[in-house]
Amino acid sequence: MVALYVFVLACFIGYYVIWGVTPSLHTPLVALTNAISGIIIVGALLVTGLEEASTTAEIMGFFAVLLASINVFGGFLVTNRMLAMFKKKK
Amino acid sequence: MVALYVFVLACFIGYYVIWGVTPSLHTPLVALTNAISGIIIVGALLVTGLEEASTTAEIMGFFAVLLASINVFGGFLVTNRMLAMFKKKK
Amino acid sequence: MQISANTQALVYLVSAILFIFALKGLTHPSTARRGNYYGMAGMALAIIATLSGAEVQSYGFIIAGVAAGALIGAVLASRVQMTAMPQLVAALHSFVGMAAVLVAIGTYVNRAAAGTLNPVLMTELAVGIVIGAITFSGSVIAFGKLQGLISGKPVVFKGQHTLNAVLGVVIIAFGTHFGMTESVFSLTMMTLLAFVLGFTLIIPIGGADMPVIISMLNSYSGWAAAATGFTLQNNLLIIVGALVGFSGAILSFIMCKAMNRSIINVVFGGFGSDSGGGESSAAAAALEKGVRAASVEDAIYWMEDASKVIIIPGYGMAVAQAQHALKEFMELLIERGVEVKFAIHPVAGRMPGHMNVLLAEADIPYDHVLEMDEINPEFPTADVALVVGANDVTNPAAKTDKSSPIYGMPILDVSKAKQIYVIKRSMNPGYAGVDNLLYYQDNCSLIFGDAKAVCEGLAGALKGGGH
Amino acid sequence: MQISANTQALVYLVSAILFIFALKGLTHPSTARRGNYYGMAGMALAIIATLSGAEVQSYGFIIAGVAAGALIGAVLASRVQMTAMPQLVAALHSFVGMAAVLVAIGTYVNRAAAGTLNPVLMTELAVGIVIGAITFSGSVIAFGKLQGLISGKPVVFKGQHTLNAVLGVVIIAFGTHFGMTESVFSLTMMTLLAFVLGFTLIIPIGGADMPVIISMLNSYSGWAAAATGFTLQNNLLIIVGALVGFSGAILSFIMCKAMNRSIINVVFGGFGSDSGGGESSAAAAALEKGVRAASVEDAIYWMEDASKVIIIPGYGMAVAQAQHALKEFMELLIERGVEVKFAIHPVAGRMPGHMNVLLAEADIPYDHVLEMDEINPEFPTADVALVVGANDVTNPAAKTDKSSPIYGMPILDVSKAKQIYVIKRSMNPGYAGVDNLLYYQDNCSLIFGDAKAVCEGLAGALKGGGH
Ligand SMILES: NC(=O)c1ccc[n+]([C@@H]2O[C@H](COP(=O)([O-])OP(=O)(O)OC[C@H]3O[C@@H](n4cnc5c(N)ncnc54)[C@H](OP(=O)(O)O)[C@@H]3O)[C@@H](O)[C@H]2O)c1
Ligand SMILES: NC(=O)c1ccc[n+]([C@@H]2O[C@H](COP(=O)([O-])OP(=O)(O)OC[C@H]3O[C@@H](n4cnc5c(N)ncnc54)[C@H](OP(=O)(O)O)[C@@H]3O)[C@@H](O)[C@H]2O)c1
Repeated sequence: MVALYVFVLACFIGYYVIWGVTPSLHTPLVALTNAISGIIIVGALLVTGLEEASTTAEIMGFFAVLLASINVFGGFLVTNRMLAMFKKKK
Repeated sequence: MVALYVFVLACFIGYYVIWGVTPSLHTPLVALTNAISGIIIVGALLVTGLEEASTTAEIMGFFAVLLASINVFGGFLVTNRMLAMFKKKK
Repeated sequence: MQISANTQALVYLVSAILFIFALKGLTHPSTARRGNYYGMAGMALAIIATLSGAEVQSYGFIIAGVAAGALIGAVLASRVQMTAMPQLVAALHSFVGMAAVLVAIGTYVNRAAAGTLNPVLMTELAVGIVIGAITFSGSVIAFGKLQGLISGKPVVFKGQHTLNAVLGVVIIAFGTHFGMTESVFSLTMMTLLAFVLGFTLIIPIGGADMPVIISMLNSYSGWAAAATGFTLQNNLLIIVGALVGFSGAILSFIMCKAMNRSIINVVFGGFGSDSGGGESSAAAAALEKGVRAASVEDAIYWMEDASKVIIIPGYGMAVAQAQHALKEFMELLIERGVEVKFAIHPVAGRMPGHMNVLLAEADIPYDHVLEMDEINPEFPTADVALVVGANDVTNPAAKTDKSSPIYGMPILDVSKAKQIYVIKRSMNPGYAGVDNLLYYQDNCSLIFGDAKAVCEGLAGALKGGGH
Repeated sequence: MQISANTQALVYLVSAILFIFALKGLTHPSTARRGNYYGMAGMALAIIATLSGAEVQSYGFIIAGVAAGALIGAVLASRVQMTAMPQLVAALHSFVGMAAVLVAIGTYVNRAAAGTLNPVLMTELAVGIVIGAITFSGSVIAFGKLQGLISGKPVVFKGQHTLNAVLGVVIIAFGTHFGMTESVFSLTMMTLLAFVLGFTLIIPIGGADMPVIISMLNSYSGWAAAATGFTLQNNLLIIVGALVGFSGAILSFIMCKAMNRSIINVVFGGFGSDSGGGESSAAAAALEKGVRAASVEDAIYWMEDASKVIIIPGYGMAVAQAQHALKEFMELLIERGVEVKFAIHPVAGRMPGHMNVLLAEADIPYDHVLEMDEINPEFPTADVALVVGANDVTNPAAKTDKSSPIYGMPILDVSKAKQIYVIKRSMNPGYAGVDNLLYYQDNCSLIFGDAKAVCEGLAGALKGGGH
């Protein structure tokens, strides 16, 4: 039930925060959401790091960690690269 | 801890939703927030309605219910009265 | 019918969503009424869900309380004059504050009887009581000042900040003691002193600064509700509390920004007072100062054949209740083919959105009424700007005079209109107490008189005259 | 160092707040980089808090996974061409989808071993797996189409909607069976079929519609993360999932609105394909149609002494990589005292914000670059509008021709400029496949050629010529 509260409230925030993004940054927005959706790594760590995890689970977890890390690192770095290009008139 | 999550998320929503209110409706906004802050009535009902409540608690609860109800009814009705005045060109 | 705790939580969530949509409705006048209905629905759901829960078992006092409250609320809401809104709002805030105090103490009494107190709970209770009590007594003072029951003058006395600081420390000490020992004496002292603190905090503040204070108290009442939510572990109260808390905080911020003052300055400043009262010989004083006075006829001469007139209402229009006369005048101008627009400064009047409500009350369609940013580019194309009881919000000193107390405050670009007429009763300054440079411009003339009388005169001249 | 569950939840909350601020940073280019750093900080905190929690005890696979992922991610991010962003994004989406599937199945395996499965958990797992699997295979197809590995043509076959519906029903059936019986067979079938469904859903959609699809998949990947959050009772995942979910949904909505199409139409439409390729004799075809062709010199003649030039970049600029040449040309014009602005339509190019990134890449300051609503009122005052590889977004048919497929789509008011030059290679239509009425206006001329070559020509003429 509490999870539902958090979810609903987060949906409202998502609505407002995304509509607030300026259209000229929509491409960086896509890249940034890509990066932060790498938060699935938290789940991956929990699966992999469990002491009693079977080898199957560990291998699945390993690949999940790998894929999520690509997202995290790739996403933030490419966003940074893009944003660095946006400059004001000197 | 969960209450804290709800609180923090609600603060973000408050921030966005209030900044979104058009300045011409700032007076109705004050009246409406007055009305909805009457939500304290929920607490008042819980105090008053407790089966084992002592008479002291019941009397306190009664006044709390009374005051909160004034807010609720007064607030919504006066907001409605104000908003009814805002008309578009016919 | 009794519902489970889970169902109740679900209904509370729906109710919270409805409240959010209620506030979201105020994004535009066309959706605002629907928003208000969402709010009512949310409240109804919350009350029903609470009554249907397992905790509520006895209904006598509840029914009596709600019935009496509904009656009083309905009477207040239907009787109040639009110009008395600030007072009503202050009164309602005080009720929320008091209700929060009563709920917290009542919860303490119930929990003490049941033996389910704990330190965290008691701390939350103490916070709720203190915020609630300050909200209550502060709002009562604000009400008194606005209603004229107490002098609107800032009551400044030596050592007031020290007194408040000491009170604050003592309150915290009693609160902590209460949290550790459950001492009823400390609880009582803490509560009483919090009431006193609300009083000493607000009494030094001038009546004219009350709008900012009211918004601040609005914010407090929200935080008080949220604190109660933490105590009762009720997420709905927490959410609504945060919404209300932000509403008050943001409105205070907007007002302070539009006045170019800091909130600290408002709270500790002792600035401004309801001056009022006309000076003996307005026209003479004006002449002395090199300001030109004009008659109703002069103004009509320029306006009847104008292509665009912008009207700038201010606090004086509210005082004089001139909005209805203004509406008649507007319609007469429109009949003659003049384009008429209203320019609203964010802090014109004494309350955010004050002018909008009054103009709406007079049935002036909201698409004629423009906010500062929208209308400012239009002043250079206006033939006449008619200022009705506004002053500070038109003062070019805010842009040009670095030494002026209002320097930096955004203003309406009235000075750029071709011809300017200002309706006011005297050469007295406005709220900020500073001279208005606008009046010394070559193309500006003052029409001395009560705003309502002058507006009726303008309308009459257009009707009767038929030049 | 091991932290308590409470501390962990607190750190997760801070991390969620940082992510919200990260997205909020994108409100303006000046705060965007700081926002990105907030995002990084939030992610770092989340990872540290997770690793410090009681649940994580073995680190070998984790270190290996993160190290390999970091390396691959860094290489991808530093190597990718700005024009290949859509592909990169599609690839990254597929990773999130796959990770969600793996996490859900891994959780199932762990929980089954510990004997702590329950029906609610299994339902949540099933939802997470299905959304994740569709996201994965759909994104792989999108990647293939964008990268040119699979034909960009819409692959439409008879009965495809029936097939998808049947697949959906069967997946739900297996999922339900799994939830009730823990059958590993049903789990496997459900997962495999969800992969197939992602494939059959996306393969019929034309390459040019991929941007909308990618946003939709972005949204899915968010919901997959949120579903995982429900399974793991992790509020951080729920919050981030909702943020990402809304981001994708709102971007799809914006794109569909700017194209005046419904999302249903995009998903089921089989509309558009990457046409490309020049027609044999462009100029001849143009003449036949009554369109006038112009040379670089003609255009320079009008632009070199203009007071205001508005440049409208489109997909063709991206294809030709003409932004650097355009920047040089812009600077030469500015040196001559010409005011130059760029006009960006919300769906110019093939990705939201596509043009902005390319112009930024060429070091064109963002205060020269205006969105549609800001620039449209300025076209009547522009001496020359220079259209560089844009087409649909300038087509007046969207306003005038009710029968046009793009009727109702908001457009740039290019047709109101005094003089219009359009750079394109042929008389081929743009993405929407419709003729552009703009080209038949008296004040419009076409300069045929590759955008980059023409822009270099324009810059060269200004430099060398010195008329
Ligand atoms: N709106 C808010 O939320 C808010 C909150 C706090 C403070 N304030 C402050 O309030 C001020 C509002 O500016 P404003 O331009 O609306 O008002 P103002 O600057 O206070 O001026 C009001 C003017 O109306 C005239 N007036 C008063 N009664 C009148 C009557 N019966 N008939 C005709 N004229 C009359 C006064 O001159 P005479 O006395 O000569 O007639 C005065 O010049 C600002 O300084 C603002 O910072 C506003
Ligand atoms: N931005 C988004 O998010 C998005 C998403 C989905 C769909 N779309 C759609 O994409 C379209 C975008 O409009 P647009 O005006 O930017 O593009 P467009 O209408 O697709 O037109 C592109 C133009 O560029 C020309 N061109 C192509 N390559 C060129 C080159 N190398 N040199 C010079 N010219 C070249 C083409 O003509 P030639 O072939 O004759 O050269 C064509 O006229 C809209 O219809 C929109 O709905 C956009």
